[in-house]
Amino acid sequence: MQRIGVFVCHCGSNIAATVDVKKVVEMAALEPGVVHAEDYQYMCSEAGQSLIAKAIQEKQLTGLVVCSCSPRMHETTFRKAAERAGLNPYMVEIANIREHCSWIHKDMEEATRKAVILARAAIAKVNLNTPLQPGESRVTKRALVIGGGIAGIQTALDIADAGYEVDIVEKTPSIGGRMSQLDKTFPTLDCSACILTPKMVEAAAHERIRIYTYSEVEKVSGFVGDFTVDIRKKARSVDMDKCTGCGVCQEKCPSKKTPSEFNRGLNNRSAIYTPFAQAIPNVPVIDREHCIKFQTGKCGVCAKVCQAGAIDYEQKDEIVTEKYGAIVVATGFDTIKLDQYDEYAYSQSKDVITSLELERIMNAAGPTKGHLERLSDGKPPKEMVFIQCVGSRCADERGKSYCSKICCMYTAKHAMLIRDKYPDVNVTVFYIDVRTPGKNFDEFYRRAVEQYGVNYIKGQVGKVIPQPDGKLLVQGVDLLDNRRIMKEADMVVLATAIEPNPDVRKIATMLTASIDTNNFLTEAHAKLRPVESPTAGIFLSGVCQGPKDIPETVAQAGAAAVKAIGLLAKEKLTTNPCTAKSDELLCNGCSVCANVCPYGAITYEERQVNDHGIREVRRLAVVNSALCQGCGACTVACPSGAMDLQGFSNRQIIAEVDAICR
Amino acid sequence: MPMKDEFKPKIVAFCCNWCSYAGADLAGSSRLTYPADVKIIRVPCSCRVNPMFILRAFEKGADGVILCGCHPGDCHYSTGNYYARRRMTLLFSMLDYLGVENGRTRVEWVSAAEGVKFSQTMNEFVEKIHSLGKNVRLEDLRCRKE
Amino acid sequence: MNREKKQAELITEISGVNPLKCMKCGKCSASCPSFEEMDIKPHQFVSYVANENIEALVNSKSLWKCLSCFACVERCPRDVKPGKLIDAARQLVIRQRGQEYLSPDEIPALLDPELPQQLLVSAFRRYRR
Amino acid sequence: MQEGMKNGCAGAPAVLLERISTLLAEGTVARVLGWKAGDMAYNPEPAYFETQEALKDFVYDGFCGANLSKYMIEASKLEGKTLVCLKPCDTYSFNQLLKEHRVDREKAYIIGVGCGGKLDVEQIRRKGIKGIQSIDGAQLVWEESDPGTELKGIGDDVLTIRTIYGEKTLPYGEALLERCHVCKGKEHRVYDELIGQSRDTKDADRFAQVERIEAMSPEEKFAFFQQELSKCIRCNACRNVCPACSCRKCVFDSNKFDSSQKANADSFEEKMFHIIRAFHVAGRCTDCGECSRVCPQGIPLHLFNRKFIKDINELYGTYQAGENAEDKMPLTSFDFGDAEPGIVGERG
Amino acid sequence: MKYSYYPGCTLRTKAKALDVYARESARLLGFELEEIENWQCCGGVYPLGNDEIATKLSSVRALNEAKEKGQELVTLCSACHHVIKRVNDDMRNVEDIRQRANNYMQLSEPYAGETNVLHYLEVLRDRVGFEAIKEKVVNPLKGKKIGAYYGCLLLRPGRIMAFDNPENPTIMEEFIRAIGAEPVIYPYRNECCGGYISLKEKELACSMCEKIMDSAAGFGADLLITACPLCLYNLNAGGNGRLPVVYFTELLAEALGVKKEAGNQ
Repeated sequence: MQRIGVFVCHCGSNIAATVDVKKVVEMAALEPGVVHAEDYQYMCSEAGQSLIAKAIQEKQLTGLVVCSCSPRMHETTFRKAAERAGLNPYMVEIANIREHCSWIHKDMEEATRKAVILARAAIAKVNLNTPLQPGESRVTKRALVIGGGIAGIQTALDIADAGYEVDIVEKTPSIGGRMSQLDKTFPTLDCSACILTPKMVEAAAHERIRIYTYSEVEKVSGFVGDFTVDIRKKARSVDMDKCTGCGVCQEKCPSKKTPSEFNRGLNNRSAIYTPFAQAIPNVPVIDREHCIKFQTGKCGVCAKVCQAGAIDYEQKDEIVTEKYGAIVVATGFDTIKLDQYDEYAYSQSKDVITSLELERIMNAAGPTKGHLERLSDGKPPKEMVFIQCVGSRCADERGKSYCSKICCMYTAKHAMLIRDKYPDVNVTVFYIDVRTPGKNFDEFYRRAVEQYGVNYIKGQVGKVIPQPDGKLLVQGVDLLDNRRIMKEADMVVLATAIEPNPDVRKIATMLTASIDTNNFLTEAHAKLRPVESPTAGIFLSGVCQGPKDIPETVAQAGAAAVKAIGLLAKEKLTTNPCTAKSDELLCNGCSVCANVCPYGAITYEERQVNDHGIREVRRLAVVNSALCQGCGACTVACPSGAMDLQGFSNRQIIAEVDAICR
Repeated sequence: MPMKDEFKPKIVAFCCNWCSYAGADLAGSSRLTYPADVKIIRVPCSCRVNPMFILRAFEKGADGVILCGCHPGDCHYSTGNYYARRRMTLLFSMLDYLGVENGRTRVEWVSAAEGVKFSQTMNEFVEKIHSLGKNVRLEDLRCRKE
Repeated sequence: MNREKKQAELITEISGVNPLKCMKCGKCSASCPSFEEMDIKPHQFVSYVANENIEALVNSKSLWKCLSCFACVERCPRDVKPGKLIDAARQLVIRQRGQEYLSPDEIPALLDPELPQQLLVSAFRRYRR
Repeated sequence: MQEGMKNGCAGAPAVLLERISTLLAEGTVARVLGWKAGDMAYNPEPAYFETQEALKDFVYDGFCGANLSKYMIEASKLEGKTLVCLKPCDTYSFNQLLKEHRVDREKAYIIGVGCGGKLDVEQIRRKGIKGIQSIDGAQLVWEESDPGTELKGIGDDVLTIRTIYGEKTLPYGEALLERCHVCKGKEHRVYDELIGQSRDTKDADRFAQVERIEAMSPEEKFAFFQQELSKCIRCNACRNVCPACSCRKCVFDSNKFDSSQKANADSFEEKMFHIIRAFHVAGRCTDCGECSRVCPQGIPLHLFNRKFIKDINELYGTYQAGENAEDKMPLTSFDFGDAEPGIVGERG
Repeated sequence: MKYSYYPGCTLRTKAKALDVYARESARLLGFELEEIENWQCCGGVYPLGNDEIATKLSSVRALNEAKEKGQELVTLCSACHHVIKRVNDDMRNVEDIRQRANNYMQLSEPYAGETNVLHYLEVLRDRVGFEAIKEKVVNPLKGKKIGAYYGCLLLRPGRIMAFDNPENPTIMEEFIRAIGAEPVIYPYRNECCGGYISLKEKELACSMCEKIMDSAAGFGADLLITACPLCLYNLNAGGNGRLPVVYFTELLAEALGVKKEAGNQ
């Protein structure tokens, strides 16, 4: 018989205001096996934990039930406390009387009744608990960073500087990401390339960083500390070792009609290309879809002009398999497609552009060499209109429900830069709300208005009406004085909502990392574990977790690196002892369990057993506890009940069911 | 005024640790209410739920049993919920075949981010059980307290 | 419960619109072709209903200026659909008071030889019970 | 055909008996698993034969419905090969056991025996024929041609039944086991050699009974099963005969679920037992119908298994357990686009 | 191929042209419009009140008749199309409306939105195909610059009408290309013509129609086409006469060379 102690937490008033904790203590004390029950203000506090330790020792407790917040919050805390007091940590169960009770029920009597039942269920379970010993698994001292934008680069640099090997896998031909497409950055107006390029170079030169560009993660298996990852290195058609990056091939390439991804399709690139001048590695790739040689078999100009003989039309995709201890996701974002927002005439006029396109136009290396001009006729604009919240903050399926967070600031930046460089251009911003939380952010926005004379009008635009003369009539309303605005503009810039990179779904599935309804990766805890995925060993860096600006991204990238370093620094990981185990006397050896095991953790062996005097050789299931992750699929597939899950055994769950239905 | 003989259904909710239990936690921290009749049992994955558990609950007097897990494709263990989906579909079909109202059992996929969905689902389910009334068909009568 | 509160509830019920979803962006007003003709502007319909200021709303000439062109319904980012609110307010007037914006006596003067049937039918639906 | 078997039993076709006898004599097999006469004409029972001498009791006639494949679990542990006679439907069970590593193919010498439909004495009794002394017409008549050829239909075959009240007759087709009316086919799925011919007995839709129940109102369904299951005495005959129910120890006999029960204490328990039993064999049950055949209370237990089979066929694609020893079983596989459990309510 | 056909009140009176050209062209293109028996007027506007049932019943009746015949239901007039498609969406998705409408109707089998509603243009695009039409054109309207006037009712609300992109539609432009002319895209093609307001507020409707005409003319159109009798009326009455306005079916018949046959009817 167990000797169980029950500890009921008030959680200040979080629990005690709706649950009569004294009553819970009183009722719990009547349950079989319970020899001690008490309540306390904050059970998770040091004082609360020492109460528990004291009771364990004084009452020789063999099991604990803590009635408190969610086990996802403090199960570990209490298990560690029990361990320090000499009790096996797996003899502790939590009754969640906060998230599942006090916070959602209003009636005290009802909530108390439920709390008592939840306590009973936990007590019934602990009565059947057995001490479990965690195993150990090794840690591969290498990290994988998926995505080579500023988030991925920063994370990789921090991990590498701490002394660990890091691989970056980047889908495009160069690292750099979205930041490399930006012209200036708010709120200090630094040149984006000036601050990013050194980091790119540093990453490329770092002795502990390997960069796989033009590559994608293909398959992930394993678990925290011991992931095995297949990386597909797409055929570049250029030998990385031979290429000198002279650029002659790009110059001579006769196929120059492919819209440049880097310049957002505003101009064209050659079929053999590097996305931009500072690309790292400075080795071009052949876009086979647009290459004349690959499409027709005739051409081969690049191979002819290449002095280094680096062009290799025969190159094939290559799969590299690597082991990693930790994986950081830094897949970033893209802007949404605007075909559902054609009231803004994006597809009808070349002079309606997205903010990211404006970045390229403003950039000296961009399609207009940094001159602000209309893409339709190359004329400089006199009137510019910015429309905010295009596709953000939407309740319908056309857009995104969230605020994209960066648009208010970059719009102020654009407005300011234009007014600064072209003082004769009038700039009008249509906004719903201006959101500028951040250091020096509101000051920045106010400067745009007060110092640079940017005209902010409150009210979302209804329609952009292209005029026969090429002007754009912006139909809006000034909500503050109920006035219709019909503004004639030369260019309209849409602050287009951002969304997670569409590939992230596929990656999340491979990593079994959860994703929210907007395709942002979910963090383990919204406040306390913001850079970790709930899946152990997976960390989140940058916009893949939620909209962020550059400083926030860099901060989070560093935080993700620290978490990954914390993992890599460990020699061994303790493994979850809640794994499946087969009862050899009941096992039929039928293989049904192995058929459903996602980890290949079940094998079979012929072994002699002694079944109540009958000695015979039987085919028996054996669980590899290092591979088993404890899902329990096998336990239900097993018809004889031989397979059971430690910590969530059949009898334990049935005891909980019985206690709840009692 | 005290309500006489007010039906207080017993409802067991099995929630997978990674998505639905976290979704229930989120419902809690967002203060999204649902009736206290629902009691949650934490399991590692929806595929841990044995039909035996569900029948046992009914045997012991439960009026409804709901199983919540990660959305298909999002299982923490990759594939657990796919097995659970087949198992529960067949089990529910069998219960229906035996004349048990099929509203008493339900499977819902609730992610860690879907606190709202969790609370909505529970509210709907409790309402459904109210409309079906006390479960007398499956119960082991000895378990009933009179 | 006072009369206006009741009417406000009736309007939300008939329209199926939840005024609380509005984020006051003004896109409805920015889209409305009749904006200049209206005394109460489309984006204000929502707050009139939310604040139970129904008397003013039902007496507004905006009720008869809305074209039911659904531009506001289509473009509303919050799925509020101000057009449905104004339609419900119009229903309230037509149904409850027996007030009609169009009387059969007026019609002969309004007709011309090309006028399609459809115009009369829809005007009748809009303006009369 | 042999004459003079005890109790008026029909014996076995000579061609089969001769071949078995030879194989035993040659030492190809160490023993024979077949049937021997019971105490009455209509209840031959499974039996081992280890000598040629013993084979005089060997029977294979219309009443040999018993599926011998399950016995091969134990036989696989014995020294030497066991010759086993399997009817076409029995081979499905054998395959399934093979898939689950419960029988050893190397230890089995399978003679696929022809089947012309097996008889059910309960059907005879149900026709009001009581006090049965002996039955004529259950013996098998195999032509001297290839085992592959199919015999003509049951046609006018008639059983002549001597009872204490005099002689009665009954068309053969009216005395068949339920499972023979919905026969899966006369093809043996696994064998070493085939002896004897089969004939087609299928004259009913396999799922008609299930469909009839599905069409009932919940109240009618409940009443139907309540009525049937209340007869259950938990004798475990169904479990013991079922080739899929071959656990070393049944969950209902172990303490793994706190579910150990011997006899029904309340109406729920037999439901729980039968639902779980059907669930445990779902996707593995070959629909051999042994459960219903042996139930002393006449409960149509196959209706549970067949419901699962029908659902599996409809939801996950047609599947026949035991058709081969390789296919993935429906409950240990899945499809990304599988129906949601809510479909149960939607189908009405 | 046979379709159930709901002409609507105006196509029997003032907009006969819209109807006859459509039928004649259909014959040539190999489909038939089978008029619904005893159809009743759709009411001209979709009743926006959630609680209105009676005003939706005439649409349900037509929809149900098409269902019983196992045909898709084709409409021509934008208003009829709008009303019937939306009522059908209600019958499909709004349980309360479905239940109450069925209670009124007492049909042998309840109607739950089974019928597919198509606009004549959708038939041309999705069933016949513009490529196939192009092949049948005998008098391509070469050199004609045509502005498509969509109005509101065909396009909005986009999610329910599912006719085309409500802010950047292409179906009429594709149609114009198919009959050999050149489409002119202008921003007012999906702005309202004033609709029924023209009965009592002529000036307001006029100012709207003028904007539409000016915009289309500004972008070089020399002709407007429409599918709606009320749009046609408003544009002609209030649109300062800058551009002629015709039904799209008239041009179709002309291009297919059956205009005369239709005219004789």
